[in-house]
Amino acid sequence: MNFDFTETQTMVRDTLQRFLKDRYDFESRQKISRSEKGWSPEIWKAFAEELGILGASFSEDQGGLGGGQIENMIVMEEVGRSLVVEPYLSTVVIGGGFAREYDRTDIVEGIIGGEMRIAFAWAEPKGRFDPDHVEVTAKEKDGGFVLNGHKAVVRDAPSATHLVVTARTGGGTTDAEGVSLFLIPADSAGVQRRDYPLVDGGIASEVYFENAEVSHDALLGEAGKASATVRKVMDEAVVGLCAEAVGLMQQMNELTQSYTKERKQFGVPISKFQVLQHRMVDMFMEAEQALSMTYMAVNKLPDTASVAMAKAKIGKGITFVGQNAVQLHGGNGISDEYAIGHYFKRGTILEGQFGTTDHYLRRYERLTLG
Amino acid sequence: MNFDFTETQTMVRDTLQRFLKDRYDFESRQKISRSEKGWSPEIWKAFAEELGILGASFSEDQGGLGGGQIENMIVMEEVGRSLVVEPYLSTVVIGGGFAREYDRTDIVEGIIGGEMRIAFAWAEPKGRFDPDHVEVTAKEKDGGFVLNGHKAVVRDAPSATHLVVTARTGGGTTDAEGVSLFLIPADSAGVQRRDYPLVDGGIASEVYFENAEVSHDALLGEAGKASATVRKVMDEAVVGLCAEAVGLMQQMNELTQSYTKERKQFGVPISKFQVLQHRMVDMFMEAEQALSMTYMAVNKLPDTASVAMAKAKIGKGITFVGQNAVQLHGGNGISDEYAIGHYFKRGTILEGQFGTTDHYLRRYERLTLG
Amino acid sequence: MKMDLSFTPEEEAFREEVRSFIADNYPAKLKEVGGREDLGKDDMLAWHQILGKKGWSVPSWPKEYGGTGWNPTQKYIWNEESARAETIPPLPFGVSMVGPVIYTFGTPEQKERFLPGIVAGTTWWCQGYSEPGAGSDLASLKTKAERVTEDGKDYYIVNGQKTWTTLAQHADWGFFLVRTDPNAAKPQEGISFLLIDMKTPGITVRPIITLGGEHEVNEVWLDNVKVPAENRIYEENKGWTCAKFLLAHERSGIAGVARSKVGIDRIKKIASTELDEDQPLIENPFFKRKVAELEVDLAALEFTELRTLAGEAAGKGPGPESSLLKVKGTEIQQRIQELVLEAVGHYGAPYFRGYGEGGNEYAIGPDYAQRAAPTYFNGRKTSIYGGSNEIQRGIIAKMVLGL
Amino acid sequence: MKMDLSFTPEEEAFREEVRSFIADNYPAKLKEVGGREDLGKDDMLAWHQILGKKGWSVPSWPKEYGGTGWNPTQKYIWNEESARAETIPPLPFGVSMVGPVIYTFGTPEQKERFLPGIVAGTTWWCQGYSEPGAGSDLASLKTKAERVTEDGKDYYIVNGQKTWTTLAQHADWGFFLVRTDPNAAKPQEGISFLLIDMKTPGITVRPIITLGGEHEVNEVWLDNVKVPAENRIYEENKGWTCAKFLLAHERSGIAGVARSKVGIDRIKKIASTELDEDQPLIENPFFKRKVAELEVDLAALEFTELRTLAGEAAGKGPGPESSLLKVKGTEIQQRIQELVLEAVGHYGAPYFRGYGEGGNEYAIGPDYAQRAAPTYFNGRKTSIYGGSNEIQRGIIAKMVLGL
Repeated sequence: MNFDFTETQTMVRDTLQRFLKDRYDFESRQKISRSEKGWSPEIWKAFAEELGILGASFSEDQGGLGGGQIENMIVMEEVGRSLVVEPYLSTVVIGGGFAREYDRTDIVEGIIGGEMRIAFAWAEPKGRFDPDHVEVTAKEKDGGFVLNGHKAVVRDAPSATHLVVTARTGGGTTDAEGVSLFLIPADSAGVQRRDYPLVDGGIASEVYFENAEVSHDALLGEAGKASATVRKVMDEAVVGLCAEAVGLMQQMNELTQSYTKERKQFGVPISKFQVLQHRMVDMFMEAEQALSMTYMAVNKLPDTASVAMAKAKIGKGITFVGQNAVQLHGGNGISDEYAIGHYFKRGTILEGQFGTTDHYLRRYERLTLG
Repeated sequence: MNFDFTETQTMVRDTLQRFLKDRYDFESRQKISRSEKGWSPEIWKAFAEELGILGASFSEDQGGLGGGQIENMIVMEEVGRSLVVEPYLSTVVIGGGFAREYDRTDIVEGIIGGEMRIAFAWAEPKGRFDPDHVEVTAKEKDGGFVLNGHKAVVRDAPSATHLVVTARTGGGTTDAEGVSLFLIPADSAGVQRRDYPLVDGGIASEVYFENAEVSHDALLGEAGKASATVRKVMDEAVVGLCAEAVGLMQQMNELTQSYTKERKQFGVPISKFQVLQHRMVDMFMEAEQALSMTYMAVNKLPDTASVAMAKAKIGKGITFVGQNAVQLHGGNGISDEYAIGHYFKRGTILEGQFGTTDHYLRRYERLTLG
Repeated sequence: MKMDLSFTPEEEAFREEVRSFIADNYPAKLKEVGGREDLGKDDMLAWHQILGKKGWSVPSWPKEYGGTGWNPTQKYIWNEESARAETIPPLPFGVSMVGPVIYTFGTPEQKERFLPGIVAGTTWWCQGYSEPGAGSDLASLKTKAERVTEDGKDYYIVNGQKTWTTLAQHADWGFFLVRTDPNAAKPQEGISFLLIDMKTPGITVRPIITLGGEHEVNEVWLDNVKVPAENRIYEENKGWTCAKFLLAHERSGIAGVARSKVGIDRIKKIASTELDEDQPLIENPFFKRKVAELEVDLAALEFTELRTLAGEAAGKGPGPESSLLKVKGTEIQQRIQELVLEAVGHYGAPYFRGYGEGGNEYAIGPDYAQRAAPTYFNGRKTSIYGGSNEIQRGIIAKMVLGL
Repeated sequence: MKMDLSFTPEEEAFREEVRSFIADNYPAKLKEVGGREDLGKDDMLAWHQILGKKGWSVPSWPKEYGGTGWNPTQKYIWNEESARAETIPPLPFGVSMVGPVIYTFGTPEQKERFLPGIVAGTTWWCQGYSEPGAGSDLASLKTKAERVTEDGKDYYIVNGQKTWTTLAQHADWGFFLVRTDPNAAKPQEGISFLLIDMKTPGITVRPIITLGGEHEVNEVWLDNVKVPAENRIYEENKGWTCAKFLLAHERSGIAGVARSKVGIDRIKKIASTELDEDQPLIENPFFKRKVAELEVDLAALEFTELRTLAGEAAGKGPGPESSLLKVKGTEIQQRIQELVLEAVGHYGAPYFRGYGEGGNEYAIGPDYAQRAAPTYFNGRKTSIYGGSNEIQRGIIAKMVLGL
């Protein structure tokens, strides 16, 4: 049993931390997030070229640095710590995950080079957190497929060059059987996007398919058989979110500890008030446990019960940490000027991404308690 | 809308408080609870004769003082505050409740006089909190009934002169239809008791019916139709428990506040530590809300949803108050010598009496949220 | 009189009267907008002005100043019906804050000058209490007021900065705590309570944008602001008396019970529409449990408030017990906001900028989802403002439990 | 080396070895009793003595004093297998408390004299720390030891009272914190760490009965107890160094993860037997949810402990971070006890006095219900003893967060 990082892993982390410290402080992040695009092509280019981190999680066979999910975890923790809005999760963890599953070196190359950015269109207005709830249809036509339907809140779609889309080629609305997966250029004919910002600083789109004709090559894997792979890659994405949450929680704790040491009321720093001290201890303990759960989940992949446990624990923890970080910042906690509120907002949305705490507890229960 | 007590009600409370202060301090209570009987006939006699409180909740028609459930609430709050082990709930609230429902002035008279003490045998080993789960059978024979079966943890049975027993005269194990109610002398032939003390200082019995023959007069109301009445009287009992919980919580809070003001650590009374202060504030708020819920429930009787709400809120509250009262007493909190632990134990058992917090929340949900 | 928590026929009739009045008179325009954010100043005052004409704008005030003379039950019914109709309540800064200070501590001239505008809803007030360095520790405030005499008239020259000043961007007048004696023995001494015309030169109001994206609060800078001494309420250097009075006053409705009831009903409606595993979300036992627990806790709060009101009616002034109402009330409001956000699922994430200028063209997802996240974010303020919940617990510890 | 939280084949083989050893050697008699309460002194030492012979009684000690030299993973496996088999663990007072103090601070003579009895499980130790006035504030202890010389030999004459002394009724020896310099500048200075033979005249042990009805803790009165000065560990007046070391030491297993896993399994078994609305209780979604939440929280604790152990193996000493393990570990244990009590329903209430003398003739209700309430009651101690959870949070606040 071993918790250590390899030298390469440590290097990835250190390099990325240094980079983000220099080029992605809170002000810069706000500027990027509030820019018209809502993300920074320069930063993404730097990820690809200066840092080379986009390849950290791919095998050497596929042109990567020989890493895997631990590398994704390391990057995602920094994504959280610096509130990075660029689409690492969507492109590398999820897009790259599908590329790995379907052994598509061409996609991996595109990702590593930075020229391919992917958004994962799975959720639907009535499906909530069930990836098998797929009403978007893909009908075979002339050797290709025609897609119709509506995908909800597709994170990072506005910056994506390609979409990975779940669509139904058979079966009933919520059947696992019949779910197919397509990789299509974001600008394909018949694909309409409505882009918008998210409350957590990210960007997303509603994506509408209106007789969107795609070639047979767009199909990933076998038609109708994508459900298990989708769940597997989603689990990897959830571990990425857990790591992001760790970064968020640690940073919220640091910000809160510094703030309370500075802020004086009644003649003393408010960090001297025992009630606030114990609150910060509870926040610290949540962050520690979140880190432990992330280590557990990443190591036990593809064990889906461990992922469910981790997401449930971390979802609860980040809500606690976020709410109390804001509370301890007083009025400044709800001011748009202070970083803390933006961490809180990202943490809030993260808690519900791919499924709420309740959703993952139920999932865990079904998997292990019958 | 009016929260005031009548003069008579205030008198009942004041008299009882004075009496318990004089004759039922913690030492005396422990002596009584640990005596061979486990209760005090002298105290019961004083309740009946000196204080006359056993009649406070009965109408004047039935020989009482003209009161009702508010009087029961007032008495039960003092029962809680002084950890009274005598069977007011079993005899007056429950036994008296059935007497009221079935208009049995003879029972009321027996209760008021102090010579009749009643235990309510409803629970069964496999029935948990469902009063309609009745496996004890009552078969008609020679114009009377023959009872067979086993009732679990019948509180106050060792001190009872009579038992009120649910038994099935028809229907399946958990049907409401077919539940009948009998009032029988505790020493009836064929009724075996195994008496034992309870962890909260009370007493109870396992009651076994082995071809216990009872006369037709023993039947309360109509055969097979008792379910609704049982639930109604149980709700009244639950309100009584809520009031008892209020007394327990208020007393635990007082004991804890005094203790922390006296107890010094690090050179100051521990009541000066902010974390403990806020804990005691939360305990105080639970007690206040418990009182409010008890007022609500008693006033809205027979509204069973209100009773369920009250029991749920109070069950959670008393657990919080009890656990923290012990915690703040430190080692002394778990010492048998200190009163606080005995309040905690009574509160713990009370939380599960007639149904846990979870049970009553589910009940509330079914009644109001479908 | 016997304990009886039901309503009398007279009280039920009163409820009918209130309900009809609201139904008949609440401005149609206000019904159509979702949040206060989309309203202009006139819109926000419209209902207050209607109530002013009816004589119902300041129910808790003494009758001589325009109060209704309602008993606690009537006020409770009024709150409940107002919440049920989702009316925009009159702004508290005049009605619940400075008004009672003026009629309690003001001179006859001050009462005559300021109270009618509050009753009628024609003067917009704001509160100049918090400062960047003085939040929970309000008594450490630094804004100073120096007394000068000019042409035989006394003035205060006020300099300093206030913050978290709610809706100051619309305010006609503000009530400010300022330090008039920097050498006082204790920080609470040497503070005075001033009414300041917000159009006075030297006042700058700068927006603070909050987490939900709203401009609701402001910084207020005071640069040599000249305030006639006659605008001081109560004695010089005794303003803390007014401040304490204000903090303890007007607890009726502080718990927000009636509005929280409406909030829970809203959750139930949303959760009957939203699907979870192809069932209405409300059928998810854990979601249902959260709703049930909210209802239970709200009932506990409601009857605690009713007990407090009954105590007030019986002559017990609003005491530190009311801190309980603030703490539990805000906790419940925040849980409701959190549960709405949970209910709306994915559509909680899109940032909807509102229908006004710079807003999105049209909303994303269901209507009820649009403001779920901003409301939750912004709602964190309720446990911070008005004496944080930690401060409230401190008050109970000290004033009620004597710890 | 890459992060890898799975077990190596060697580690799996070790697990097999441990499991077989326990299965083959754990005394049959001990398997049959439910709780420690029903065991005599010899019974409680039996397994310790078997482990002593095997060389496994003090896994965390340095090898030279009898330790096993196991790495953290092996210790983890050992704890897990011991818990799975529900063995009675060696008493901590010798193994985890005074032993490490002696081998760290003791003289060669002291090591030789005292360590073998701990390893072999032949000496029963107790801990004389707390006093009636010194609980969380241990440094305020008053028991005093005056140094005297008699016949050329140095002694301490000890007077005072200790309390909450666990299982002192069986103890051969005790380790005591006593005040040797009443005039020291700080309360922590002037304290010495003494080993005292519990048969010395002047020692009186009086039972304290706890909420579950158990006699587990005691008051220990010391009346002119004469202790040879050679029984003092480390320097005079420097006993606080030993006390601090002891508090921070031996965190392996403090979280109680392995035993809590067994506890949760027990809950599942009980809840599969108990009926609720004619279904197994475990089918009640809310009960199931509580079990799931316990499992989630326990996993978080387990991997936090493993991280801590890995840090220790990498040379980081057991630090204040381990306060987290104590806090979360005890919270989980208490929740398990609470959930068992909830599960057993009505049969949690009967007071079962045990099978021994004065016990009931036979048990009431199912076997698993008998000790549910006493265990829960008694379990409240875990968040109080050994530095209350409030004290632990204070340690983290100060030592880890630097607040």
